[in-house]
Amino acid sequence: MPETIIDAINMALSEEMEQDDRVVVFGEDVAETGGVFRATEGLKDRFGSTRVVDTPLSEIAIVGGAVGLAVFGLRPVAEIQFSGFLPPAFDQLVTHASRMRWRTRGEWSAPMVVRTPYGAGIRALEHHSESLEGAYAHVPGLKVVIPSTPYDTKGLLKASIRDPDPVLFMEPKHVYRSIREDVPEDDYEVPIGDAAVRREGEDVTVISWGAMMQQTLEAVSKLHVDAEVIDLRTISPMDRETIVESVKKTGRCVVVHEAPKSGGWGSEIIATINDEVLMYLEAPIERVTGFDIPVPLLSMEDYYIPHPPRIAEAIERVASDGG
Amino acid sequence: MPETIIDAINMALSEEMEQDDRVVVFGEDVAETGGVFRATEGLKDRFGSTRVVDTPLSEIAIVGGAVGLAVFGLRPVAEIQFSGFLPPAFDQLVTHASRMRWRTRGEWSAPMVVRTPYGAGIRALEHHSESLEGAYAHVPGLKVVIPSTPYDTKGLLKASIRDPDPVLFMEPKHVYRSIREDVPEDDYEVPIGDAAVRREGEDVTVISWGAMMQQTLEAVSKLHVDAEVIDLRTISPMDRETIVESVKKTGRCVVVHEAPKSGGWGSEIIATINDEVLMYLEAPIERVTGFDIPVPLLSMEDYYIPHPPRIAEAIERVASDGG
Amino acid sequence: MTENTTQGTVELDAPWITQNDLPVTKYQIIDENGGYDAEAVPDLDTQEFLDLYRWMLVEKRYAERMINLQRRGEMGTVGSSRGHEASIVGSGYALADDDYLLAMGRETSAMLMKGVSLRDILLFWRGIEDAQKYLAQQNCMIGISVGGYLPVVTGIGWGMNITDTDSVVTAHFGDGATSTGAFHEAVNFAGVLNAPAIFYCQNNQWAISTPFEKQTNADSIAQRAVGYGVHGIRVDGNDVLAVYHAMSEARELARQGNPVLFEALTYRTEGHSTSDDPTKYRGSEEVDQWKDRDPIERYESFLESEGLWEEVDKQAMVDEVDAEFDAAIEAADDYGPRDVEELFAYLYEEMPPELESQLHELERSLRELDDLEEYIVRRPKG
Amino acid sequence: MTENTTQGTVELDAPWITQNDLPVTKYQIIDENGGYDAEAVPDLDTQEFLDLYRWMLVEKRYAERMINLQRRGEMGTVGSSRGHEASIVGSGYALADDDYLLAMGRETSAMLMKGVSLRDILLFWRGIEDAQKYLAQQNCMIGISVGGYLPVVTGIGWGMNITDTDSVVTAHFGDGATSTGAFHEAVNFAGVLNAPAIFYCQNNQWAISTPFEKQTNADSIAQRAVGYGVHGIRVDGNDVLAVYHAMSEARELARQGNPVLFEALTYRTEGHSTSDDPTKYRGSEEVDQWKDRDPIERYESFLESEGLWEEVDKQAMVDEVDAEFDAAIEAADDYGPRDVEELFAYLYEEMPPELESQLHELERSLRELDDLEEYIVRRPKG
Ligand SMILES: Cc1ncc(C[n+]2csc(CCOP(=O)(O)OP(=O)(O)O)c2C)c(N)n1
Ligand SMILES: Cc1ncc(C[n+]2csc(CCOP(=O)(O)OP(=O)(O)O)c2C)c(N)n1
Ligand SMILES: [Mg+2]
Ligand SMILES: [Mg+2]
Repeated sequence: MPETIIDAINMALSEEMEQDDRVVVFGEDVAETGGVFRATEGLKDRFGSTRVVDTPLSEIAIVGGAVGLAVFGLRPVAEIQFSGFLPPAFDQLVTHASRMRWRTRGEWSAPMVVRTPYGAGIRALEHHSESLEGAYAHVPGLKVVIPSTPYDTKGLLKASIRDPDPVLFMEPKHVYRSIREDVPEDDYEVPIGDAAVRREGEDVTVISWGAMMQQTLEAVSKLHVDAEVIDLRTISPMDRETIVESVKKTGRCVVVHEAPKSGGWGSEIIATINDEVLMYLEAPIERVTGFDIPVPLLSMEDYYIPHPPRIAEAIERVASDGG
Repeated sequence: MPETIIDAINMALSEEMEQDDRVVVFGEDVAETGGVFRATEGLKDRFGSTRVVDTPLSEIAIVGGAVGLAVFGLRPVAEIQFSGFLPPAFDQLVTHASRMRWRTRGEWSAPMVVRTPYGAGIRALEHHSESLEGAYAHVPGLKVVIPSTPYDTKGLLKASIRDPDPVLFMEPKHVYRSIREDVPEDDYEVPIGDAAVRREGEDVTVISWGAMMQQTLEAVSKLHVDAEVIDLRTISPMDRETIVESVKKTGRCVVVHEAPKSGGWGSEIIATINDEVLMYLEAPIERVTGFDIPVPLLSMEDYYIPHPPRIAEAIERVASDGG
Repeated sequence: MTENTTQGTVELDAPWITQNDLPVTKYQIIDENGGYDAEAVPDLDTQEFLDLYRWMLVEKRYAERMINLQRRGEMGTVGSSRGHEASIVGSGYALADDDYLLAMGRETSAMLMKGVSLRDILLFWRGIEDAQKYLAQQNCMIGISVGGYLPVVTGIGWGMNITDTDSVVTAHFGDGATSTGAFHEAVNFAGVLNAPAIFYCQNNQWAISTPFEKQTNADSIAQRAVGYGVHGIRVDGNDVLAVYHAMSEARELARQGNPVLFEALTYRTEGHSTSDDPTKYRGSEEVDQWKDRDPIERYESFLESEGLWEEVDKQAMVDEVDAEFDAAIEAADDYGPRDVEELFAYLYEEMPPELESQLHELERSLRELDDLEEYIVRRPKG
Repeated sequence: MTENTTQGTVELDAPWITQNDLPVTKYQIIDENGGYDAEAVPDLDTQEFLDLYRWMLVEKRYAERMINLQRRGEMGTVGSSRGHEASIVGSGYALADDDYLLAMGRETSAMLMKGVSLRDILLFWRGIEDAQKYLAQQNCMIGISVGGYLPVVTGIGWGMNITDTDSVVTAHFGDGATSTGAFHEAVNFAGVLNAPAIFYCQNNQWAISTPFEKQTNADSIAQRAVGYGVHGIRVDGNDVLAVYHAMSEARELARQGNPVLFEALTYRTEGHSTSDDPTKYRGSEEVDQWKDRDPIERYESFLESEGLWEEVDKQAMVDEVDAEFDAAIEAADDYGPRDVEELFAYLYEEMPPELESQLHELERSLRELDDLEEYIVRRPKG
């Protein structure tokens, strides 16, 4: 059976641990149980408990510990159990991970990965459903990567582990097991900073990432609009070129993300288009996003998520807007 | 002599403490010394050490403690000594302050103010110069206010203390003492959520806030462009109407802020203009901002700050852009 | 304090402090075999002794029935409190009406004692936002992010001091929470403030799959109290009388301005939640050993020795509790109707214009987009 | 452990733990009057005893001269280490070349011992980014956000364990830092990991204007060690021999996998920094008392008793140190030239396109906008 995103994470971690004994994996419940989503299953048995470590419930120490390991020459891959539990460690990202190389003029650096499942849709409790990539991507020095497919997940995670700089790797947990595709056993990377064009088209550019790609592609598949669909894959540094080239062609754009609208990364995409190709625009860009509220609890979370009908409507509106 | 922003903070705090004995002021070094910038000078002598409290060096407990006080019916005004030391408490803002009312459906709430000096230009050490308002303003439920003048500082701080919801009050420390104007002793509020038009004009809309207002006004004063200058004052919730009306008139816009460009609040302003008045735009909006790097240390921080010549150049370019 | 010691191969002259310098005993009234010193038994009347028993049955039946509901698909993921009955009930029973209780989710009966209804607990686990409104009305809150609400607890205690309110606030949390920075800042600041706060740790030996020995190298949580200059205690958390009595003292200490770090030693005999398989990380001997120390059975033997057992018609009590549970489920099933407006209405006291337009946009799309309902309403609910 | 105690008006039966249950003594070799037990003196040779003295003079002259530079406007705000000489020198002298030292800024001589040059310390305080490059080359870093770098220290120690590296890492920090959540998580995790980490707290009684009694209700920082299951000690931080000896033991303990929480009790006799006026928050008696306990004078009397003082030509030593300082200032003044590219070049190993275009935009504006220079170059530099 083809692989899931969870499988792909596991493959990437195993392969990197196999090839590079500097790679260490740790976090809450990652070793004995293989993680609450089983992404690290089997790693402890295979690589031993020096390299696969269950930590105390200490997000600050997990992220700060990763910085220290990286400074000391290791290649830490830390897991934060849900992205809603990353804010306690925000300071470690802002104050140390993102600026260790800068602070020491290249003498020390922080090649580290913080993996964390993000987003709504799994019927979990409060704080288990948020998408805060926009806030993290605003921090200079931090790379933010969000895959949407099993193939990309493996290649991007490998690239992130090998990246000389800190990467926040946000995983679309809603589609952890619902998308399957063949993930080669080969050693390949998907480069950080490159968006993918998932579908070529002439009428509208639709940009999304992570769990919303699925919804976006579903919306597009039902429309008679010839949409070009871009999967951003890396939020920061962003592949401005792919966006700009596409909008030059289509003159129209819709951005889809799960995070709250105001100050979300969608606004940076719009600003980029404004900077570079404003005069190509034939209609205002639309954002289909979460709302400026906390993600509702499990009974009503689906009202929050940008589902295909909302996306489809926006694409149609933008495609037909006379400007 | 007319008052400074520091004076205005002190006046607002004294008056509110005088009128409402639920108001308590605390933070590191605020009581005995009156704070490293002397903003709370004299308050302890006047209101006693139950209501003006020096805390341990515990940013998490300062912000979390404020939430608890607010839940219990008090009106806490916490100081974080420099905004670079707010990230350790990010979780308290995201997870508790911003959603206490939402979580309890109005039964509890968090009417609290976190005051903190932000921005570069005072020749301080690492982490003393950052502007991260964009990340905080992206958090639903948090209001973010940034005054630029003594008069507004007093009125906005009073409004923030009386506001039923949590306000992050970021103070432009670079101009703490360099701008003076008469601050009335009257009890007045400057409403949260209202931008101010500092100068009316027909050619270009220039939007800024905080310490950058000064630079912006200086730039405008030297130009022959008839610029309309908007002081945003409240970052979130943003006064979209004032922006939209102005751009409708001018068709051109420049945004000036100190924070890094990518993902900064400037992008949300551009996205708003795109949403509402794109077709009025005669030229791309320009952003004159800090760069996507940490603020340089004191010897080179001025290379980072958007100084009037950079602002002026952008305004001229936008004003004369044929589209 | 050790002098001229060796540690491994290191010879030491300096007076190193280790945790051996601070003996920590476990406070107990009823021992594992049901024996007890009559002198030590708290001064409760018959009704109160029976109350404690009934509440433990409530907690147990609640846990069993929640798991059943979850298995039938009528409930999202739920955690079980099996094993913690004495620790939850003994601590809750010592609280007064006006006290605040900020919990981590495993403290159902303690919240019920404070006036929360069972229906609202069910609403909580079904992810119905109103639940925490009703909890808050009874001075309760559940904080899902582990440890993060402890500074809020300190703040509430601080507020009680400022306003001269004669109540206490307790934070209930697990051993895992004690490794968070928030725990540290909260307890330390409470110490400085002399806040009437009780930090009540149910040390059930596990944080999901992480055993206490990997949570910290310290032998107990209670010993941390010295590091904050607060009162600390380690109590047998499976002995409801010891918990109740120590908690009553804790409450008095707190009222007098002495914050307390309370460690109740207990054990989670089932999985962390219905999505957890504990056999992955712990052996059955350990679990069986703790099942032998079942808090309810231990208390039953106490009641027998005291001649109170004959007052208990256990089956009738269980039936009564089950009937309450049935009623609560029915009430929870009937809860509603609900509206998307509530998702927006409570973020601020007054809705900002942008939020209002987002709400209208959502309402419009629900009205106008026929297939949107498919995605929202027809998806299975937790 | 107390039994049947009373606290205020509260009668207590349960075995409450308070900090009185853990006596913490202050380790000292040379007492305040210069007396000492010859047996306790560490086994150093004459040169080493003199080295300690010389380093303390370096630290003292450094502090004095920095303040002078600052007053003359040739330096930004600086902090003074006056009073901390024994604590800084004794701890630094026990470290080996490969050890890591993550400091808070008051530890100049300890960093110099690790090979950092005085020039680079001056560059640091002048806000010249390259300074931390040279520090890092000697395994040193200064972390300005208080406490936040302690988890990084734990990580470095963890890395030493994983790679079987026979070194230790120390975090130097103040009493204020011990109230941060980062401190707690770092020390606790180090305990679990058996990391070769020394958490070295210079408890100088003040965090800017906040006295130790308001920082925590605990009587010492050392007593927190029990709460983490690590080794703890409280040392007279004005006694260079006690600090050195205990730090040497700490280093051995750490190498054997026993992390250490080390509290050196000392005092900052001047302001927190050149922008601080300490008379606002503390009386002169307190300060005078501590000036009487001056670590350098105390050590001088030890050297006299040992007959080593005659080996010291103090004025020559001071002159030598001053000459070094003069040379360092000259080198710092000459440092450069610098370029805006360095502000962008070191954020990532490879500069992303957007950052590159921002750099080019800055370079262009510097070239093309005549008056920009006014705003940048001509503004007074710290
Ligand atoms: C800050 C944070 N990190 C991680 C989690 C995920 N999580 C939920 S419960 C739990 C373990 C809690 O253990 P403990 O505090 O001992 O409480 P117990 O479940 O044993 O009662 C974890 C890691 C969380 N909710 N919050
Ligand atoms: C996280 C953080 N909060 C606040 C500050 C501002 N600040 C700088 S030094 C200091 C006091 C530090 O006291 P302590 O840790 O005792 O060290 P000392 O200066 O006494 O050596 C404060 C509050 C900071 N640098 N970092
Ligand atoms: Mg537990
Ligand atoms: Mg200090």
